[in-house]
Amino acid sequence: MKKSLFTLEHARQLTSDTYELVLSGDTSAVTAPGQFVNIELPGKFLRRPISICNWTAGSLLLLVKVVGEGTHDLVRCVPGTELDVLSGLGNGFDLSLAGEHPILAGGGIGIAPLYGLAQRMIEAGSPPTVALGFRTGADAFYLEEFAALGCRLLIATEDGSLGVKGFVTDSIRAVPECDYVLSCGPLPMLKAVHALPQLKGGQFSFEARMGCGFGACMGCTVPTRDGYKRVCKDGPILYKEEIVW
Amino acid sequence: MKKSLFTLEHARQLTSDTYELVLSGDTSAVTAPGQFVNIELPGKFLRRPISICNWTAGSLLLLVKVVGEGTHDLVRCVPGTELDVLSGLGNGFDLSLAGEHPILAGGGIGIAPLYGLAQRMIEAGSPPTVALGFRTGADAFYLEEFAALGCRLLIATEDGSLGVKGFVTDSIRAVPECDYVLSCGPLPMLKAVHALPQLKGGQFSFEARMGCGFGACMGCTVPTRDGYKRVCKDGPILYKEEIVW
Amino acid sequence: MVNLSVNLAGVELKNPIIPASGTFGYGREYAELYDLDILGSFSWKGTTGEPRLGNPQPRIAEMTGGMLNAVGLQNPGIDAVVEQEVPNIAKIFHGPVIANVGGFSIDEYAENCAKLNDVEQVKILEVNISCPNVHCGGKNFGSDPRSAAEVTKAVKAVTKKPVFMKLTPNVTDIAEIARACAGAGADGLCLINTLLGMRIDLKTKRPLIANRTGGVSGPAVFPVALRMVWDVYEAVKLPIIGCGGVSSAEDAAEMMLAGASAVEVGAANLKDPYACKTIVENLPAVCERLGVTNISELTGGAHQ
Amino acid sequence: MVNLSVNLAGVELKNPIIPASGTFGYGREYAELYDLDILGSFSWKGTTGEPRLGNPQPRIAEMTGGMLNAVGLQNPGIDAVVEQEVPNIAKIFHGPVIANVGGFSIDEYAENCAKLNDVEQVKILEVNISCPNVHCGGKNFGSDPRSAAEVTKAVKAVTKKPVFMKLTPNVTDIAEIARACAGAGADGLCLINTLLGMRIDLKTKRPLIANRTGGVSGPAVFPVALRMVWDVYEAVKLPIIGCGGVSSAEDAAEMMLAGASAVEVGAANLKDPYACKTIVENLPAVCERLGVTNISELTGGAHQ
Ligand SMILES: Cc1cc2nc3c(=O)[nH]c(=O)nc-3n(C[C@H](O)[C@H](O)[C@H](O)COP(=O)(O)OP(=O)(O)OC[C@H]3O[C@@H](n4cnc5c(N)ncnc54)[C@H](O)[C@@H]3O)c2cc1C
Ligand SMILES: Cc1cc2nc3c(=O)[nH]c(=O)nc-3n(C[C@H](O)[C@H](O)[C@H](O)COP(=O)(O)OP(=O)(O)OC[C@H]3O[C@@H](n4cnc5c(N)ncnc54)[C@H](O)[C@@H]3O)c2cc1C
Ligand SMILES: Cc1cc2nc3c(=O)[nH]c(=O)nc-3n(C[C@H](O)[C@H](O)[C@H](O)COP(=O)(O)O)c2cc1C
Ligand SMILES: Cc1cc2nc3c(=O)[nH]c(=O)nc-3n(C[C@H](O)[C@H](O)[C@H](O)COP(=O)(O)O)c2cc1C
Ligand code: FES
Ligand code: FES
Repeated sequence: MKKSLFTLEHARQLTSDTYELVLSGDTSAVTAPGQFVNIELPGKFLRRPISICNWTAGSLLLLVKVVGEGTHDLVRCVPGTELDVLSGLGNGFDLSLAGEHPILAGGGIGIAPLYGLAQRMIEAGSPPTVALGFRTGADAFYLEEFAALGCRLLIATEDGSLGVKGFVTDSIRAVPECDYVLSCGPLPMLKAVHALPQLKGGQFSFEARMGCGFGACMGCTVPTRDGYKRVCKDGPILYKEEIVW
Repeated sequence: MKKSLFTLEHARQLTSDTYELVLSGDTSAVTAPGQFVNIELPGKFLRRPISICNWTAGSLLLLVKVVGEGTHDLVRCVPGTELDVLSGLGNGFDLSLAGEHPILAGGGIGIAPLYGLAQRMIEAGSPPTVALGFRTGADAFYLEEFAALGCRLLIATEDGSLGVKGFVTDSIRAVPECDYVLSCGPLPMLKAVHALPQLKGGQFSFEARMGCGFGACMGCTVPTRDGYKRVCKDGPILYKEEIVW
Repeated sequence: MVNLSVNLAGVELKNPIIPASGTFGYGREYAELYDLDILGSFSWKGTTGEPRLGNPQPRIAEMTGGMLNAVGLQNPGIDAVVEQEVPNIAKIFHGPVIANVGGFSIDEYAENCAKLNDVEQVKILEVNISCPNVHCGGKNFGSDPRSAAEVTKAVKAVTKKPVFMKLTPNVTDIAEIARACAGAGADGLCLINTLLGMRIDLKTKRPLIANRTGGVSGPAVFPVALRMVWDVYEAVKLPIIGCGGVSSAEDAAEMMLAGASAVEVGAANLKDPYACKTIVENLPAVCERLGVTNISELTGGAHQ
Repeated sequence: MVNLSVNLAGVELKNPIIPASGTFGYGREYAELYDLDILGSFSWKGTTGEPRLGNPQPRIAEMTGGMLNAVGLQNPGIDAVVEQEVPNIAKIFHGPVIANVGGFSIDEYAENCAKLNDVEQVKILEVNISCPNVHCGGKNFGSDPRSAAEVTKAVKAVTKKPVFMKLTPNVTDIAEIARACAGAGADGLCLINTLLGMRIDLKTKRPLIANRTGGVSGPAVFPVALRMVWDVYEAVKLPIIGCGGVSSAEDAAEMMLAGASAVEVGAANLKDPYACKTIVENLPAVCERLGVTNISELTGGAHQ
């Protein structure tokens, strides 16, 4: 973990409520896709946890969905704004466990950490299948970016306005050879993905309201088969075997 | 009183701790020199009261001395910053009472409202004598601006490094024909000026910690010979006769 | 169309938003800014039997998320209010007025309230029992269930208007005080008054507020106020006016879900003189988001 | 050169800054960030007899100027702490440790404290009496002078280490509780624990925190904490650890002027993991501005 100032370089609106932010700063603490940053915002006491969508030596890519005041303020920062950021938080995905037929399964804003993950899996020589789910076509984003990575891309929307009609789980069922999932999205989606019988294993990224984000306050702990774990420090990625719903 | 957004146009450092700010916005609520504005600052619950140094149809001139976090933040705003301002607060000086030999007496940051006052008295055909006091020469500011108005200017510094050595009261004593004072400055100065035997009358601008700044909370009231008065609404200018120390 | 009207012990308010006592004077300053008739009601400055000059300066201090005040109940006294302010209120506000009444003895509370019997506009008495009891070593009436009940009874004996007891949060068990007031005949409760706090001036190394302590209000107290409204809602079956830190229509809705039938807005008016107006204007949209067509459905909606 | 050292009931701290219980775990996370030996002490996470899983999610909510938590005393239990955490603390911190101890009965408090008798590093016991008494309808020990005194007495009987009772602010008269603890032999007091608060989630219309209520901490509680430190300083002649909303060296100085001999920093660590380090670094300059060469001169400096 590192506490340092990042500078907002640019913000781009992707959908009615979702934005892409590029920040520049010291990313040396970031070690794995699936980690997150915790961002201080003026006038807010608690920091806001946001997944690292992707990163380079000097920059961070974030995708942010506006749900309340904090995210509202964040996406409206003007280029040049300095942000106090704790970077490199959480365990991140473990690529080495993904096997030969991994699938990345993301729903809504949960697709964010899967982007950097996909890129690194491709670089590591094991390109994943990527299944993305949205409520409707107008909510979809980052399809071109994922496609440009060169992954097999499966899109599902609840209303069928884009890709197949249905849920991410329907996409996954259509590729029964995929037996290991790396997933991030809303809780009902994670739960449905977790229950798919074709999966031998998987890694699931969880959310929790956080006091600190670096393991000190026990604000975020959840029960697992291996005892209580801190979503912020022992997670946000939990493993299929250990998850209790 | 008017609540509206002002835009910071420029900030200029005058001394080690004192700044000149120019704001643009709707000044229609400003009716007299000696009135003040109450400025909202991000992260601060209470607004910060600042005297109107001068104003035009579309702009406000403020002089701000950094004493705490609020004033620190205010002078560091970048041009373009929008500020939520209550403008045209307080009674202001009454020029019509100043007689033939008025003197304006200001100490430190208290000289701010005297500038717009001097200009308006000159425009009204009764140029005042202006006596300004500072701790030391390095603290002095706005001398050229006052001089450019064309007033008789008397400067005193406590250490004699600029003008006469001594206090504003010493300057005033040196012009015994001045029998009416309009004054703003630290409390001990106001008290000393108030006690000068040569004065037939005068107006004194007071400070108080304010809850609202527009007369609603009774946070700022002080005793006067005419009962308790609200510094923010019935003041900040109190008259020689009514003041109790 | 959302119906914003609420009912407080038989008194109909066109909406639940009420400027809190001490932050709205007797309405004069705000009437210069907007039409007060958009408000559900307003609670006038705490009024005592004798005129009071209040505490010495400074009376105000700042803190993160709020402020401290030690105004000390400065007010012109009940007779002057009836003679000078009430006729002016008639000109600027035509809805039901809440009369906030202070006192330093049980008799004073009763006398002050009795003097309002013939004041038509005053539809609700709000009895501030955060005042020190001069006959009891200066202990606040509101910090002891017995004296809270005594004040309630004394006031009820002299008035036919609904009596809302305004509770202090500086107690171990607010529900106990609420029950005592209910048992003594209160028609409703208003909570909370300010939390007791203090700041020290690092420049003088002395308490910043001349009175030493001051009352904390503003957003910083909102969760404490909300919790107390919840507890009191569970404890008694009286209408509650929720107060403490409310600054937005969302806050007002949260307060109502906790159990408030109406909501007072205090310190927020001082920071933004249009706060109550803005809240009233935003309430319909918040109700729509929450899926209610009658705002009164929100009251207590978060219980069970 | 400013002398920052302070003395807490005979225990010398190199400076008055102490991370508060529950915001610093057992030191592990912060030891990765900075050398803990710059701290005066640290108060470890509230430790109970049995391991505790704590409350369901969510446990955290935000508010203006602070936060609410309902962690529910999640901790591995006193035995595991002695076996696993104490040896690790030996590696990362070499100053005096404050052991924060919780309990749900008087016996449990005493047993837990007794188990620390042979733990050399623990120089002070900080007994958190904001816990519900399971034998007494869940009423907090700290909200009643008698049970506060009983816990004090029981703990004092089993330990030679200085005992600091950590008081809850959710009481009518904190000085009364302080006097009860002092009378029962407490060596010092720590205040305040969190204020009881609550938030409601407008999306679900249910309490945001699964436990319904949570403890309010952060800058929003600072003036309340300061006032209570002042009151307790006037009421008893024991050293006080001031706690509540401290976020800067200036806040720490203000707390000491109100009567604190040392200062705990809680929620500020969560927002800024380097908060305590920064405060320690800024203390000398603040002391110089205040004109003191021994920081301990600040203690109680604002009283007459
Ligand atoms: C590990 C992790 C990774 C995340 N990654 C992303 C991401 O890449 N992009 C994105 O848009 N969002 C992400 N989120 C969710 C994001 O943190 C919340 O949407 C955000 O905190 C909401 O703040 P707000 O002020 O807008 O909303 P408010 O509801 O006003 O926030 C109030 C409080 O609740 C907390 N909170 C509200 N919703 C959540 C939530 N879902 N999870 C955790 N805390 C919450 C806030 O942090 C704040 O403390 C992530 C959350 C976690 C835990
Ligand atoms: C009518 C009036 C006119 C003023 N005109 C000017 C001016 O033209 N230029 C200028 O530099 N200053 C002026 N001041 C003083 C200015 O308001 C304070 O210096 C400023 O509020 C300090 O804020 P802070 O956050 O920097 O200090 P802090 O000490 O951190 O402020 C804490 C709180 O105390 C209040 N406060 C602190 N000092 C004062 C003070 N002297 N008067 C009133 N409230 C205070 C603040 O407003 C805030 O609420 C004026 C004050 C008044 C009442
Ligand atoms: C400046 C000021 C003066 C107040 N005067 C009174 C009063 O006279 N009577 C009263 O019952 N409450 C008084 N209060 C308390 C408020 O009515 C309200 O209960 C409290 O401030 C909490 O609400 P808030 O957080 O919205 O301000 C006063 C509050 C402030 C800030
Ligand atoms: C997340 C969290 C957990 C806490 N856990 C404990 C605890 O276990 N024992 C205890 O005595 N106090 C606990 N506290 C209270 C703090 O030690 C402190 O008394 C309180 O938060 C006020 O200080 P602050 O405003 O600086 O946070 C906890 C506070 C927080 C925020
Ligand atoms: S948020 Fe503090 S431990 Fe996870
Ligand atoms: S500051 Fe509120 S009445 Fe003057």
